[in-house]
Amino acid sequence: MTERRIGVYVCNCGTNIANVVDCDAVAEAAQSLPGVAVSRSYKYMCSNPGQEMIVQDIREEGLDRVVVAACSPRMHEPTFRRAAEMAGLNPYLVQMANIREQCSWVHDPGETATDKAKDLVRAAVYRAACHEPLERMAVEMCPDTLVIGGGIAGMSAALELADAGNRVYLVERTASLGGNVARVDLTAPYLDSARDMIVDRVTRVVEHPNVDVLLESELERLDGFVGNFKATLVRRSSGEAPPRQVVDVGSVVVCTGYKEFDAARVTHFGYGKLPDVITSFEFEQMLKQGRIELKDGRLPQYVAIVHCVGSRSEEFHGYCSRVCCMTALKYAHEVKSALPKAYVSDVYVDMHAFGKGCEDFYRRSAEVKTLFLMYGKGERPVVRRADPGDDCEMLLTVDEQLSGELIELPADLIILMVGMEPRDDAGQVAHLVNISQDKDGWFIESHPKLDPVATTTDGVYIAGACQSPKDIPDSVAQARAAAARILGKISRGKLEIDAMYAEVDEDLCSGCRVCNEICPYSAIEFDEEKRRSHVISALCKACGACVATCPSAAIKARHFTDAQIFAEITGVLA
Amino acid sequence: MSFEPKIVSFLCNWCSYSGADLAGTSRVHYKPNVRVIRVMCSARVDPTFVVKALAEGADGVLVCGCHPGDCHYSEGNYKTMRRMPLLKRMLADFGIEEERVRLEWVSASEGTRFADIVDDMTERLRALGPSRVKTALAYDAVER
Amino acid sequence: MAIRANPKLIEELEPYGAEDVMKCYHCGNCSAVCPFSADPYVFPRKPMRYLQMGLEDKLKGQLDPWLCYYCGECSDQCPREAEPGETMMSLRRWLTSKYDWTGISRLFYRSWRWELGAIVLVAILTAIGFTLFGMSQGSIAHYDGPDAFLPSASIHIFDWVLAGVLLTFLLSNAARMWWFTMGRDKDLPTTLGSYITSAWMLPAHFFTQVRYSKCEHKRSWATHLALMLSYVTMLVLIMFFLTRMASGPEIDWSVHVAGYFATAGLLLGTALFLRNRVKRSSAQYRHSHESDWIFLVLILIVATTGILQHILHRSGLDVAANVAYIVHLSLVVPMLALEVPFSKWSHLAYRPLAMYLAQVRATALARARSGEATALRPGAERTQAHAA
Amino acid sequence: MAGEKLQIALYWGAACGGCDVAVLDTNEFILDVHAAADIRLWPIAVDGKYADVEAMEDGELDLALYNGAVRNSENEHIAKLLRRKSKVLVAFGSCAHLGGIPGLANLASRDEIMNVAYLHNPSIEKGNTTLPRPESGVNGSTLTIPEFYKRVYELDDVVPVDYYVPGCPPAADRIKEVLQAVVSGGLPVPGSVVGANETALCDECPRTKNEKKVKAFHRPWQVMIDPETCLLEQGVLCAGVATRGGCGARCPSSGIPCRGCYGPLPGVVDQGAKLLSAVVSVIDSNDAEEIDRILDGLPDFTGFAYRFSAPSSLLQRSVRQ
Repeated sequence: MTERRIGVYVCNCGTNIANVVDCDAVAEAAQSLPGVAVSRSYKYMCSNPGQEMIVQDIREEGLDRVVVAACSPRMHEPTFRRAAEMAGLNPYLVQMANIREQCSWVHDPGETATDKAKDLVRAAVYRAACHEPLERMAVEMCPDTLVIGGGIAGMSAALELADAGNRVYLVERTASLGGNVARVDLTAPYLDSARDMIVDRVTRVVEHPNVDVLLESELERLDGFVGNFKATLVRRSSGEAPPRQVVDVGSVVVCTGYKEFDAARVTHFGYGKLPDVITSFEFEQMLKQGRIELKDGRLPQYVAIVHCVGSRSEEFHGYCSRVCCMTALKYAHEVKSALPKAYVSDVYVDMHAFGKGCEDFYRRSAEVKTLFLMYGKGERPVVRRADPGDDCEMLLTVDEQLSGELIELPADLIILMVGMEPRDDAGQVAHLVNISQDKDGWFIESHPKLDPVATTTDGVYIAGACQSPKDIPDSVAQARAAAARILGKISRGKLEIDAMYAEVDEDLCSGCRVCNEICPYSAIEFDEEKRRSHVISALCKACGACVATCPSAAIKARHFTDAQIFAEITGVLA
Repeated sequence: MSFEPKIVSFLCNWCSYSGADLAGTSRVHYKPNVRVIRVMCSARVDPTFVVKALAEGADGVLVCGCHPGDCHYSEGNYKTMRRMPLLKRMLADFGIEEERVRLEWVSASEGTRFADIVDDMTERLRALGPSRVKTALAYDAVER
Repeated sequence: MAIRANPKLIEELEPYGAEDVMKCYHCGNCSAVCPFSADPYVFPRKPMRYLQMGLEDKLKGQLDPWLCYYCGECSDQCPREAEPGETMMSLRRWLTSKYDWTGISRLFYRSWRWELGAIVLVAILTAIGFTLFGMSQGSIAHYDGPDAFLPSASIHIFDWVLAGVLLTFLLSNAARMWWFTMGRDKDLPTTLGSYITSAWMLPAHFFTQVRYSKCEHKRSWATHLALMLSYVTMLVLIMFFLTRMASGPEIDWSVHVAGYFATAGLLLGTALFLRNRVKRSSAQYRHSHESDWIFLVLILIVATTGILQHILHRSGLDVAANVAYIVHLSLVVPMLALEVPFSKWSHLAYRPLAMYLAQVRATALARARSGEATALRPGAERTQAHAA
Repeated sequence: MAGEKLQIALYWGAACGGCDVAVLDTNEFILDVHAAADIRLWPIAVDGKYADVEAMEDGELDLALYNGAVRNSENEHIAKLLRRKSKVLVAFGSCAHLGGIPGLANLASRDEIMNVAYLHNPSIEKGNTTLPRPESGVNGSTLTIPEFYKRVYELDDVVPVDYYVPGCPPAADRIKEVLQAVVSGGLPVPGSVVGANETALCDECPRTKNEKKVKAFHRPWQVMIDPETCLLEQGVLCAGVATRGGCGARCPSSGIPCRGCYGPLPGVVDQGAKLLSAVVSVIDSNDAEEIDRILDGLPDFTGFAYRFSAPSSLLQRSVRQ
């Protein structure tokens, strides 16, 4: 091996790293490592001057490998790869050492942290010496898109894409479009009609020449990779041999929404036992029918709305379902306008009124004399039947936090604001399209702040409440953002896919076929004639399972080769 | 000075490495004894890596992947789950203590869990003392 | 044991002026800015909460509204325009009606027509009564002397009888106040000793309104105090020196000088308050209940007719002076008979009483907690409010 | 030295003798060898003494085939001697190449071995506690025997080795090829493994291979082995996937799973670890307990995986105390 010329750059990240790790000492130690030609410490490597420094060194010092000791590669690896590319160096010749997230931010200042940083830099230098230049693959981008779910998010994404002239397959499991929004009467905080909103969308989607609406259908299988998926769609409604069709799509938008929390899981509200304890969706139904009444047909005098049913509790879901607070206020308004003489109580844990117009809506709800009662998180308001002499049907016992009093609240109608939870089959959907779920079952976005519509699988996007509880504007915004991302890709026509994939050295392969079963993407094919296995690189997602398994060391994980990892092991332990 | 074990940790890119990054962004402190090597999936962790790390002086090897069922590559972690028990049996035959090799599931949201695991493992290895492998092999090379 | 909430109570309070209380979302700013809010009397937030939830019994037992002088700072600071100051004011009105066992107070506060009607009725009856009485006693041509139309000795007797009746009402209501706030609370370890040792607070607060002086606006306190002292001076003059006041036509400087000062105080005080209320100059004047107007206007015209009568008498226009006297009396009587026990006037008694009872109560509570009663120690208010 | 006969030596270290027999298994080819070469040392077949070798010039020998591991001081001494005297030193057979079967002793300590062999063996006379010692006094003089090392080494642990011929024993045909290459000067670059394939045994194994999924492992005698299909697919532990071919798949062809004697494939640093990775990958279970149960069907997996390569593996020996 000819002598490498490796450049090492130790980022101070302002004081984020430098306050804990002696960056100059790390750079100095790196200087003496084999093949290191340049070693510098600098305030902000990711800044323009920082990147410029790398570019200049590559050009002037003839560097052939670059090691940046800075933040997590998940943060800035693309940045430094681009810098290398600008200087004409293959981007895969860059290696990062994570001395911020996994060193300076988690350790106390001093020698130990500096020693660890030195170890990590040494490992990166050893590894970088083993790096090979890699070329990315260019593939065609199919302009058609599969949208899963015909709710407000799915329809919004579909329209955005179709309006731009692209074909969209909109798959909806039920017999009608509209999703959960179609079950709602008015919307908070402006009290617009949800029906008007939905009807307009549905009409446009159905009549759109570029949208294929497939009702009572599901995605059965998704093969392929970004730009080149093959989706098997199946129509469930028709009997034994459901018709299948396979469509080519370039992108997938998952908009499968949510389901409401099952109020029967909470026993202390008497749901299912007391006739006039109903869920928010049952109340929406009542509102849509235009009459708020008790089961026996009388009008309620006292209406109690209970927040956070299934949400923000250790017992059920720890998260906030986000829309219930404003929906509850909407109910207060709707009850007051339908029954001006009714007394509305709003029993909440916290009032979350963070959306546009929501704080004002909350104020207006107070002005219509809604009685707000606060119960403690983890407390359980209990509902019981009222006594014969009472002027109400039920009594709700609340340990009221703002007064410190244990009170009994009269109620004739109790509305439980049931939270959102992932659909039962969210796990299957995640598996089908290969995306992840968080601990609650919501789909995980690529980055919680900077990339909230993409997923860890290229070409698969998420929008709406399948990602986390969301209101209508947020769902629509996310759907259209996903569409914008896809349109961007479509407009470029070709896609570059990562140069990281596994490849089989057929000279070393014995055709033992141990790897065949290992690949979750069926990317490994066995050639019966040659009696050799090989990897279809476009299908490979570079997990490296086959590489670790191959007893002949015949499969190479590009950019994660045995040699590179061995070098890293040696590096951290040297 | 007390013995400070060196732990080599293989973390899968999607869950555990992100989890370790989250420990960082959340400033959850843990013992500085761990050295992380990023792999795309815990299934990439060839038993050879573990053995090599031990042979080159690691006092412990920590392999972390996504929780079963949550693998970014849908079932990579199951492969790891099959590999590690047999590897541990094998290492026991080479006289390497059970505690030195550990497989844990750490999701991208479990920064604190990662920190706890590192702290716990560090404590256990401190109690166990240094690994004899590297010194034994160095000794064998000169002393028959 | 759970207390029954009553969402309807707020509707009952609305006629008393508590119109905005439901807007409150309990940020607690009001209690934080109030110079008097300190453990165990944290207000206005807590009474507002009780009111929102309709905890009538709790409210009835509260002294807190009386501890407020309505400086208006809380209403100024309220982010929700829930008018905590006005809510406290409304609660005082409501409490007044609760203390009053006759139900008249409730009637007046809920309907200004009733109040005004009652005043007019009593005025007419008084006018008729005194005219008939005067005609039976002497001649309208004589203001004083043996032939006096309304001999001061008789009026004096009438005054004392009226005072006796009023006092009976007021004391019985005050007793009810004590019962609601102190007496019925069996768990409160009050001692006779603490009632005695704190008794100085009654006259102290009555005559100085020292707590009001702790409020931000010193002028309000000064005006309020001046008006009150003028009124009391006039009361003393009438109750004890009526004969000398009515003698003449020479001016008896030994009594009249005090009368002039008191009259000036009454005129100036009511004029100032009326001006503030008309102009809604600050928070405490923004909301004026009908009872507030009636109260001020009544004092103003009583004072004016008093002056008129005095001038006419000194000018030797006895007939005119007698007519003015009748008019004066026909306003004084409803003012005293209706306002003192049943309406706004009563706060003259309830507030110092509340201060006193609050001290006794705080001492008892502190004993219960084996701590020291500090809540109402003079000068402790600011520091405590800040510490809270 | 064109036209002159090759000067060769064959030696056995810690070995069973099978490698020597394997040389003889080349049958009549051995006569060609004899015709082309002078066999200067071959303790099993030719009358040559250590002293004769010591008397040689350095580099006098053209080729030395060393079979057997290095277990004692004699093995090491001769290995060094042959290295000095020989132009080309070949680690011949699994033991010299990787440590071989004697190398399994590295999973135990010297004391354990001595205990079993000399103190607690059923054939030991009761009360006899004699242990071999490098030096013992007999009738006033000192008797020496080689020192038994603490562990087993493969040949290249003690001397630089030019070529490796794997196999336990190396297949006769491959021995022929190697010797012919020596004669013809067709040897590859020093350090290479010769007489073996670059691909795994499976490549030459006649059994058909499919995708592999097993729920249980079996010892060969526990099941009726299908003669046509891959043994691993049948749940019979076979080291073939992780072992160089070159033997002609002798074992699997006769219904016996490969035992791994040809050692790791090029690019593999630890045969046992790689075999482990391959073997577990055929387990068809995602349940930790079931996996554990299935693994119970692999008794002494370490002994199997490192049957021939423990001393040359990354861990080399047990560090148990």
